[in-house]
Amino acid sequence: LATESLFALSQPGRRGAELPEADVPVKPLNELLPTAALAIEPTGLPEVTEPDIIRHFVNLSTLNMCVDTHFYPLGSCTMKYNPKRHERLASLPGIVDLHPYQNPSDLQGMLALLYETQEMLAEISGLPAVSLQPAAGAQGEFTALLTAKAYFEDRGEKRTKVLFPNSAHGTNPASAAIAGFDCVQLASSKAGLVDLEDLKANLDDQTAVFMVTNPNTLGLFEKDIKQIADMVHEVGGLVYIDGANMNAILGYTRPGDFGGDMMHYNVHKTFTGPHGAGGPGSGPIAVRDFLSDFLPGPVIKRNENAGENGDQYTLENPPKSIGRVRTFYGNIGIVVRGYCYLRTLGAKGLKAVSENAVLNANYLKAILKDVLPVPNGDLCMHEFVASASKIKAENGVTAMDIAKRLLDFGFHAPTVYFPLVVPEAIMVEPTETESKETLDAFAETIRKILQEDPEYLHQAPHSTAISRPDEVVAARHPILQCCEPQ
Amino acid sequence: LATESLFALSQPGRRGAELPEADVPVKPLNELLPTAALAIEPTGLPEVTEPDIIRHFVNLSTLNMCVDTHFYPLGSCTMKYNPKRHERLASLPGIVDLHPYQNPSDLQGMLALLYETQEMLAEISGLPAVSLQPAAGAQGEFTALLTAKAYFEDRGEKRTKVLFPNSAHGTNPASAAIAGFDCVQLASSKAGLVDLEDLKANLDDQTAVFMVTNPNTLGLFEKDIKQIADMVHEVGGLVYIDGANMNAILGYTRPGDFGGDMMHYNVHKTFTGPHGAGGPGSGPIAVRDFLSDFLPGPVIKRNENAGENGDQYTLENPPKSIGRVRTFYGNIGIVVRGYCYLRTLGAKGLKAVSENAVLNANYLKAILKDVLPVPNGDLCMHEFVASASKIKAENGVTAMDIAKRLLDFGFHAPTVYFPLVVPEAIMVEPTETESKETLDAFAETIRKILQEDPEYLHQAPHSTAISRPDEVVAARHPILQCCEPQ
Amino acid sequence: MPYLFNTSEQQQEMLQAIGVDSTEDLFSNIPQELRLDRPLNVPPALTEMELQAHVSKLAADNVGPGSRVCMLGGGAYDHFIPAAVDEIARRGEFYTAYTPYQAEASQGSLQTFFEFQSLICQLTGMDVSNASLYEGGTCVSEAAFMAMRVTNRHDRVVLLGSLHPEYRQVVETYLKHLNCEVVVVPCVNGSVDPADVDAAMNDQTACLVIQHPNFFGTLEEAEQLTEIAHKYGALSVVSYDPISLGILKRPGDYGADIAIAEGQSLGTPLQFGGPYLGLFSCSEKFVRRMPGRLIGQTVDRNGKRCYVLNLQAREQHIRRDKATSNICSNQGLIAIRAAVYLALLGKQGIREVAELCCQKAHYAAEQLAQIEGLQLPFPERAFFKEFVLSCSEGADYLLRKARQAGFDLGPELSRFEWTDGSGADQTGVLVAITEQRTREEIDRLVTALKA
Amino acid sequence: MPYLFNTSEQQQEMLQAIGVDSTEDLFSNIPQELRLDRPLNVPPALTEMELQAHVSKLAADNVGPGSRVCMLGGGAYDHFIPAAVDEIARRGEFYTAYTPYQAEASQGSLQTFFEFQSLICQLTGMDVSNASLYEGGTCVSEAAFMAMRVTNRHDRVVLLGSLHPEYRQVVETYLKHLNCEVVVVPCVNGSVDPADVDAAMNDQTACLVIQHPNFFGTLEEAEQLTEIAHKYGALSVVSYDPISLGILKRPGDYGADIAIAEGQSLGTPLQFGGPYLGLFSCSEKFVRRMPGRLIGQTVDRNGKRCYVLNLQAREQHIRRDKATSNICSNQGLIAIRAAVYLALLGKQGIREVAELCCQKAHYAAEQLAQIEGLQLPFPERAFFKEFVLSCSEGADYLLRKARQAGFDLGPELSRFEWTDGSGADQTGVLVAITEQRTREEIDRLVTALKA
Repeated sequence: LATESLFALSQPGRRGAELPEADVPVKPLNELLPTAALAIEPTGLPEVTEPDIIRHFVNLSTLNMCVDTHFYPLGSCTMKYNPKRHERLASLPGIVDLHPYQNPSDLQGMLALLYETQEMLAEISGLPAVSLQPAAGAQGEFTALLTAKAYFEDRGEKRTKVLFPNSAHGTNPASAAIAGFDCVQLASSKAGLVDLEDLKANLDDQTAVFMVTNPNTLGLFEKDIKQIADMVHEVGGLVYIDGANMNAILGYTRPGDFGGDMMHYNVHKTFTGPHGAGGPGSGPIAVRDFLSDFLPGPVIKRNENAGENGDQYTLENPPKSIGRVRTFYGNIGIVVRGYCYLRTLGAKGLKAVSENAVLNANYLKAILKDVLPVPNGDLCMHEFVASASKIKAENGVTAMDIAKRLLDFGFHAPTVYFPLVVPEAIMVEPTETESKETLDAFAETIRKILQEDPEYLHQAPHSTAISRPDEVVAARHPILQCCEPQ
Repeated sequence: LATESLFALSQPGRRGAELPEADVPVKPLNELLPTAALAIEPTGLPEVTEPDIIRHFVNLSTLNMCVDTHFYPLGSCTMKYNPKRHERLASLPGIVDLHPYQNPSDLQGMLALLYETQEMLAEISGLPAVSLQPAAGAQGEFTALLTAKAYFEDRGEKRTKVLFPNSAHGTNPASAAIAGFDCVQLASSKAGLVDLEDLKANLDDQTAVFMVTNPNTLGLFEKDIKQIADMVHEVGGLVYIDGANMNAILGYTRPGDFGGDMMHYNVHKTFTGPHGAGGPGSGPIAVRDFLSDFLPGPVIKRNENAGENGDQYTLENPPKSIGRVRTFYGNIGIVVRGYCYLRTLGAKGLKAVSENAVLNANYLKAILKDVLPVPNGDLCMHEFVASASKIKAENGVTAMDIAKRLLDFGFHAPTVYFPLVVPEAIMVEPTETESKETLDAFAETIRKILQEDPEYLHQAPHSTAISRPDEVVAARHPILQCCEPQ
Repeated sequence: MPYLFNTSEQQQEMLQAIGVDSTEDLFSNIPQELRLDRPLNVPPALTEMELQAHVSKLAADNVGPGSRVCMLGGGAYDHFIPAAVDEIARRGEFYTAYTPYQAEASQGSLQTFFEFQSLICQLTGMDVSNASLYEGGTCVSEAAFMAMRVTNRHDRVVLLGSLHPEYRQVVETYLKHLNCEVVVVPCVNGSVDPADVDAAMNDQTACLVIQHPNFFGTLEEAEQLTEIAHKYGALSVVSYDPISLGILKRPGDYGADIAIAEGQSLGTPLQFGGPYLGLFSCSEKFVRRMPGRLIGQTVDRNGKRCYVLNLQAREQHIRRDKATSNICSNQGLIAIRAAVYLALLGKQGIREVAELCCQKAHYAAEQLAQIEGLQLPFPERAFFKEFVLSCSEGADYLLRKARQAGFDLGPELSRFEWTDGSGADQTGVLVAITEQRTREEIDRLVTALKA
Repeated sequence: MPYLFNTSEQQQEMLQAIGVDSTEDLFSNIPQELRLDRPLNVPPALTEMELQAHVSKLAADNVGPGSRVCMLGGGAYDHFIPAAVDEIARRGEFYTAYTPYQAEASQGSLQTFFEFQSLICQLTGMDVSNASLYEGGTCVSEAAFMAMRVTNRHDRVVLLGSLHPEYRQVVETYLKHLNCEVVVVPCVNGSVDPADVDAAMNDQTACLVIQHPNFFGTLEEAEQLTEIAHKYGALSVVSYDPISLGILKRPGDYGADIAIAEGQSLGTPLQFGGPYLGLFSCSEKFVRRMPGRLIGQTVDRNGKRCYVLNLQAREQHIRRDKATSNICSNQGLIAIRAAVYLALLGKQGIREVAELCCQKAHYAAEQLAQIEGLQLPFPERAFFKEFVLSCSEGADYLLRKARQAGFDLGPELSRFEWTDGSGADQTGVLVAITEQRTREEIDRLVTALKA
C-alpha cells in the first residue's frame, strides 16, 4: 500500500490544499497576460487529499534506514547523530524566515552567527579566510580551485595541472575538470599513502594544485603530509585538503598546520548537518591569507567601530573575487546547524569527537580484523577499509553480498567498492555517536554472516521491503517518471 | 533491537542532557534544605545518551499502527485524520507558552479564541452555555451530572437516580456512580434503540438524569428521542446526551433541538484533536441556560463595553458554580486544535463531514452486509455494529479472530465486543477522511479473511511485531515496571 | 472541503451500492421536525493560509514567556524542554494512534508507557505507577477515592491547608456530593504543624493529603506526617514536585502509600494550563484498587516479551458503575513526553536541574528580600524552587512593577479562596525560579524593583 | 560531552582490545610537530538550554516576515508553506538518511524522488527531470555545460540580459575559465527584443538562456526565442518560476530543451537564501548528458516494482574527470518538500496560487502606480507576480519609506552590477506579491507611501 504511486491516489476533483478567493478586484487572466503566454491546459499534477498525501509519504519514509533508526556505518559519509536541538533552532522565526535581500540592518543577528562560524572554521582549519558559499563539498573543491586559478593569474602564472592520488574521491578530478584544469592521477604507495616518487615525478611548474584527502580515503593519516606540501610549494603549487575526513582530527591537527593552503569542510558530515536523504549539504572553504582576496563574494565582515548608525556586520565582496558560485550566500540553513554544533561542543568537545570517532573505528577494526582483514595501515583514523577479496577467493562471497546481508540484521551497509585502490573494499565509519554495544553487535553479525551459505548471501537481502533491484534493466531502458511523456 | 528496554541502554556516566553550571553563588545543599529532607541516594533513572534515546523511541514508534499510516476504523473512537496545520498552530509562541496565571490583559488573544470556541460549541449543540474545562468525555459526563445535581439541590429537590440504556458506554454508569447517583440500566428494544416501556417503568420523581448516546453506540439515531425527552422532562428529570457520536449529525440536528439538556463533546473525536496514543482528550460540555449558573468555573465572558483599560475577555466563575473539576481552565492545547478545525470547516464543511461520515459507513455496511450481517437497523449513521455470531456458530471464527487477522493486511481492527448488547460485535467507523478505494480494499480483505482456514485465523496475527499476548498471565502476575521494586 | 475524499461521482456510486437516492436519504431516521433547517451560525471557513494568519494574530495578542521573563509558579512551571522531546512526541505514529487496544499493533505505545511507569517508579521510589491521569488536581480526588476503597472509610479525608488551593477545590467538588467530609488543616507560616494534623486525624479518616514541597514552595514534614497518617490507619497521599525529587527524599523512601503529582514540569509546555499530566503511583499491595490505565509485561504465543493493557477488569467497560474510576483515557502523548524527558535527564540530569532551581531560587529570594518593602514572610521555612514574597504596598503593586520591567511573577495569594485562612497573606505573591532563569535576569528584576 | 557514548571504563576496554595504552596512541601517525599543542580557540561550550537562549537572542536581532510584511522578490519568495510539508520533511527517516546507495534500505527516499521527478515533468511538460541540483543559479551553468556537451559547441553561450543578475554572475564564474564566451543580450524596457537575440546568436552558440518570467517579473517571448535558438542549432534553456506554470504555458509546451528553476517557492522557507532547490528537466533525448542524480524504476528479483539510482555511469565516482558534472549530491530533503508541496496543491491548487499571485500583483501595481512620484517603468510589459517600481526620489527613499511603515520591498536594481545596462534604472525596486499578501496590506502600503 505504501508503495502505491502518488499518482494512483489521484481522483478528479480531490484537493490537498484550498486557496482563498482573491480579495482584490479580479480581472480575466487574458486581460492581464497575453493569451499566447497562457497555458492551454492545466498541468498534469495529481489530485490527492491531504490525508492520503500524509499517509503515502509517512509510509514511504518507513522504508528507509536512517541514523535515527539504525547503525549506519557508511564509510566516508560520517553518518553521525543529528542533534534535535539543531532542527528546532534552525526553524526559529528570525532564522528560518529571513529573505536574502532584507536590509542588512535587519539581519545583524544572522550575520553575527555567520561571522562567528567563519571564525570558528578558520580556527579549526588553521586557515584564516573562509567562504560559507559552497553548497556542498564538490562545490567547495571547485570554488577553491577557481580561487587558486585566480591567484595564479593575478601573479601572471598560468598553471594547468591538478594532481591527486588514485584513492581520491571522484569529485576531485571532476571539479578540477570543470575548473578547466588537466587532471593527473598519482599512484598510491603500498602503505596506502601518497606515493612520493610518483608525486615528485609529476610536479613541475605547470602544477597548480595538489589535492589530497587527509586523513585519506583509506582512513590513514598522510604522515608525510608536511614533506608533500613542501614539495608542492617548492614548485610553486598549492595544496588542497579535501576535508571530508575532518571528523578524525578536530583539535588534534589542522590542515593549515600540516601544509594545506586551501580546504573544504562538509558541514553535513563533520558538523552534523543532517544528510537529508542526499542533501542539502554545505561545503565552506578555508584558505590562506594570500588567497583571501580571490574568494567568492560576499563574505561577512565585522566592523569594530561601526558607529551610531552603521551595522556591525556587513556583506562584502573580496577585491579580486572570482565572482559568484551560487545565488545568495550559501546553504545557510545547514550552516546554522553547524554553528549550533560548534557552539555545543567547544574546544574540548570537538577534540573528544575525534578521539572517540578514532577509538570506535580502531576498536571495530580490532575486533573484526581476523575475519575482515584491512590491507593498509596498522592503526586507522576514524574509519577503515577492509577487503573481502580473500573471502571472495575462498567461497565467492563479495563485499556487496556482505553489505546486502547486513541490512537483514538491521544494520545499514558500509560503503563498498570505494576507494577503488582496495579490491572488494568495505569501508566502515562508525562515528563517535555509536556505543561499544552497537559495535560489538555489528562485529558479531559480520562473523555470523561469514558463516552463512554463500548462495544465501548472493541472494541477500531477504527481509527488506524489496530484494536486489535489477539495475541493468533500469539503465538500459530508463523509466524516470511514472506518467507517459506528454 | 527496538524492543530492548530503555534501561538496558543505560551505562553509568552516560548522559542524555547537559546542564550549565550555576551562575549564582552556590551554597551546600544542606545549608539550604534540612538534611533530613534530602535524598540519600540519587534516583534510579537510567543513564542514556540522546542518540540512543531517539533511536529507541523512534524505532518503538514504528511498531504502532496509526491514522497517519493505516486505515483505523475503530468504532466509537472517530479515528479521523488529524490535520497537520493544527499541530503547527497549537505550537506557536503566544499559544504554547502561556502560563495559566498570567495577567488576563496579556491573554486577550487566547481568551478570544476560547470564547469563540464556546460560542461555536453552543451553536452546534443548540445548548447555549459551555464549559471547556473537562479533560475528557468521562469528565464531561461527571461535570454535567454534578451540574444537574446542583441544579436540583438549588430547587430543593434531591433526586437519586441516573438512567441509561444497556448499550451505553461504561463511563456513563461510572460517572454517575462517582457523582453519587444510583445507576439504573434500561433494556434496549429489538431495534437497538431505547426501550420506551422500560424507560417509562423506571421514570419517577427520583429520576435526576437520563443519559443517552445519540446516535447511539449501535450507530443508530434514536428516532423517538423527542418523545423520550418529553417523558423524562415530564417527571422533572434532565436528558444528558453523550456526544461521542456527534460526527454523524453536525449541522443536521442538534442535541438542544431534540430534547437534550446537557451534553459533552469529545474534541479528540469529532473535532480531531489527535488521540495521542490514548490521550489527552478534551470533553467540553454544553447545557441549557437554566443550568449555566452551576457550571464549573471559570468560563470565558466577553464584555461588550470593556472601556479603555478593561479587558474585553475575562475569566469568571458562574454564581452557583459546582466548583472546580480540575486545575486551571481545560485541556487548552486540544481545544486550540478543535478551534482550528471548526474555523477550517465552517457551517458547510461541518455538515459535509457528517454527510460523508454517514455515507462512508453506510457504503461499507452495504458492501459487507452479506458476509458481516448487522443485526440492528437498516441505515446506520456514522458507524455500524456487525455481528460475527453466525460465523462463529458455523466455523468457530470469532470477532477477535477477524480483528487480529485484519492487522496482517495493514488495517487496524474495528472495535470488538462493544456494545455489549450485540454478540460478537464488530463496530466499524470509517470516518469521512477515508476514500472509497480504502473502503473497497477493506471490504475485499474481510471477504478474503472469511475464506481462510479458521485455525489459521485463531492464531492471527501472523505478520505483526508480536503474536497474540498472554493477557491471563499478565493479569495474574502483573509486571508493571521493568526494575526490581526498591 | 478539506480532508474529504468522495468526489460527486463516487458519492453517486456509493449511494447506488447502498440503494438510496441521495445522502439526504441516509439521514431519514432523524425525524424531519428535529432537523436544523438552516446552516449553523458559525464563522466562515478559512483556508490554511488564512487560518494561520488568523491564529498568528491571536497569538500575537498574547504575551508569552518569549517576550517576558516568566517567574510564575503555582503548579505550572517554565522548565526547559529539550528538543528531543518534541521530536518524539510529534511523530504521527504516537500522536495519531489511539489507546493500545490491539497490542499487536501498538507495541510502540505500550512499551513506551511501560517504560514511563518504570521511570516514575524510579523517580518516586514507589512500587507501581499507572500510565497517567488527567492532571495534578484530579489526582488528589482519585487518590482520595482510592484511599476510601482501600481503607473502607468513606466519610472523611484530611488535607493540608498548604495544598494547592485549586487542588483543594477539585477534591471538594468531587467529594462533597458523596457526603465525605473534607477537613483542611490550616497552614501557619508557610507550612502545617504536625501537631495540628495529628489533632485533625481520627480512625475514620481515609487519607491524609500532603503537598511537599507545598503550594507556598516550602517543605512539609512529609515523613512525620506520613507516620501520623499511618498511626490512624489512614493512607498517606503525597503530592510532590517531580523536579524536586532530584534532591529530595522520594515518597517511597518515607513510606507514602500513594504518590501523585502534576507532571507538566517533565517536558510539557505551559500551554495555558493543559493538557498536563497526572502522575499516580502507589504501593504494590494496592495495585488492584488503583485508578487509570496500567500496562503490563507478558509474553506472546512465541514466548516473546511484550506489553499489554493490564488489569482491565478494574475499568469502566467491564465494571461499569463498580469501576475503580470513571477515567477511561490516559494522557498518552504527555506521558510519552515525560518518558523522553526523564530518559534524557537521567540520574545526573534530574539532580542537576533540581539543584539549579534550588540554588537560583535561594539567590533570588535573598536578593529580593533585601529590597525595602519586600519580605519573605516565612524566613524560617526551607523551600525548594518557589517562595512567597510579600510587599508592603500590596501584591498588585509588586506585580505591576515587575510586569512593567518585563517580569511575570505570581500567582498572588489573594487570587484564591482560602476557606481555612492558610493563604491569608493578601500581600503575598509566589515567585518560582526554574533552571532557565539566569542571574542576570534575577539581578535585573532586583534592580527594577529597587527603583 | 553530549552525543558521546564511551564511558571511561569502556574506553579502557576498547583500548585493550586494540592493544594500545591510551587514545593518544591512536593518533601516533600524526607527527608530533604537526599537532596542535593548545586547545582550539573557539567559544566555550553551551548546554542545550544556553544554546537555545543564545540563538533565540540572535534570532531576535533579526527582523523576519513575522514582524514586517514581505514584498521582497528577486528569486526568493514568501509563499505559503502548508504544515503537511514540514510534517513529512521533519521525519527522521528522511532527514537522517543519506543518498540511497542501498536501494533495499532506501525505497522511501527513492520512490519519493521518483515521484518528485514525475511531478516536475507534469509541472513543466518536460520528458525527464533529475532529482534536483543545488539551486536556481547553478542550474544555469549546469545547463550551459550540458548544452556544450550536447551540441559539441564549447565556445559560446548567449544569455538574456533579463536573467537574474546573480545567475548571470554564476555562469560567468563557471564559464570564464573554460574560455567560453558569455554573450549577454541587453534587456530594454523590461524584456529582451527577439531581434536582438537573433542578432546575437550564431552557429557556434551552444545555448540560449531565457528567464521567463524574467528577473524584472515580466514575460519574455519564450516561444519565439526558443525557435530562434533552434534556428541556430542551439539549445533553448528556460529558467521558469515554478508557481507561474499554474497559468503560463509550460517550457515543454513550446519546445524548450532544458527547463531549469529555483524551486524554493515550492514549500521551502526563505532561510536567508539557502538551502534551496535547483530544478532541472530536459528532453528525453538528452537524458544521458544530464547532470545530477536520476532515480529510475525497475524491478527486484521477485519482479516487484522498485526504484534505484539510475545511470550512475554518468557520475563522478565512475567517470571521475569525464563525469557529466562534479555534483554528487542532490538537495534531497528540499526535493521531498517540493514533492509534498506539489502533491498538496495538485492540478487545481497550483493554478489558484498562480492566479492569486497574478491578480494581487496587478492590483498592487495599479494602486502603487497611482501614487505621485512612483512609476511602473515598463507599463506595456505583461508581468506575473513581480514588477519594477521606480521612484522619482530614488530607490533608497522608497525602500526607507516602506520599511518605516512595516513593508520590505526590493531588491533595488542598483544593488547589482549590470554589465550590459539591462538594469540601468537606478531608481527601480522590485516588488513581489505572493498569494499571502492581502488587499489590506497592499492598501496599507499605498496609504503609507502616499503620506
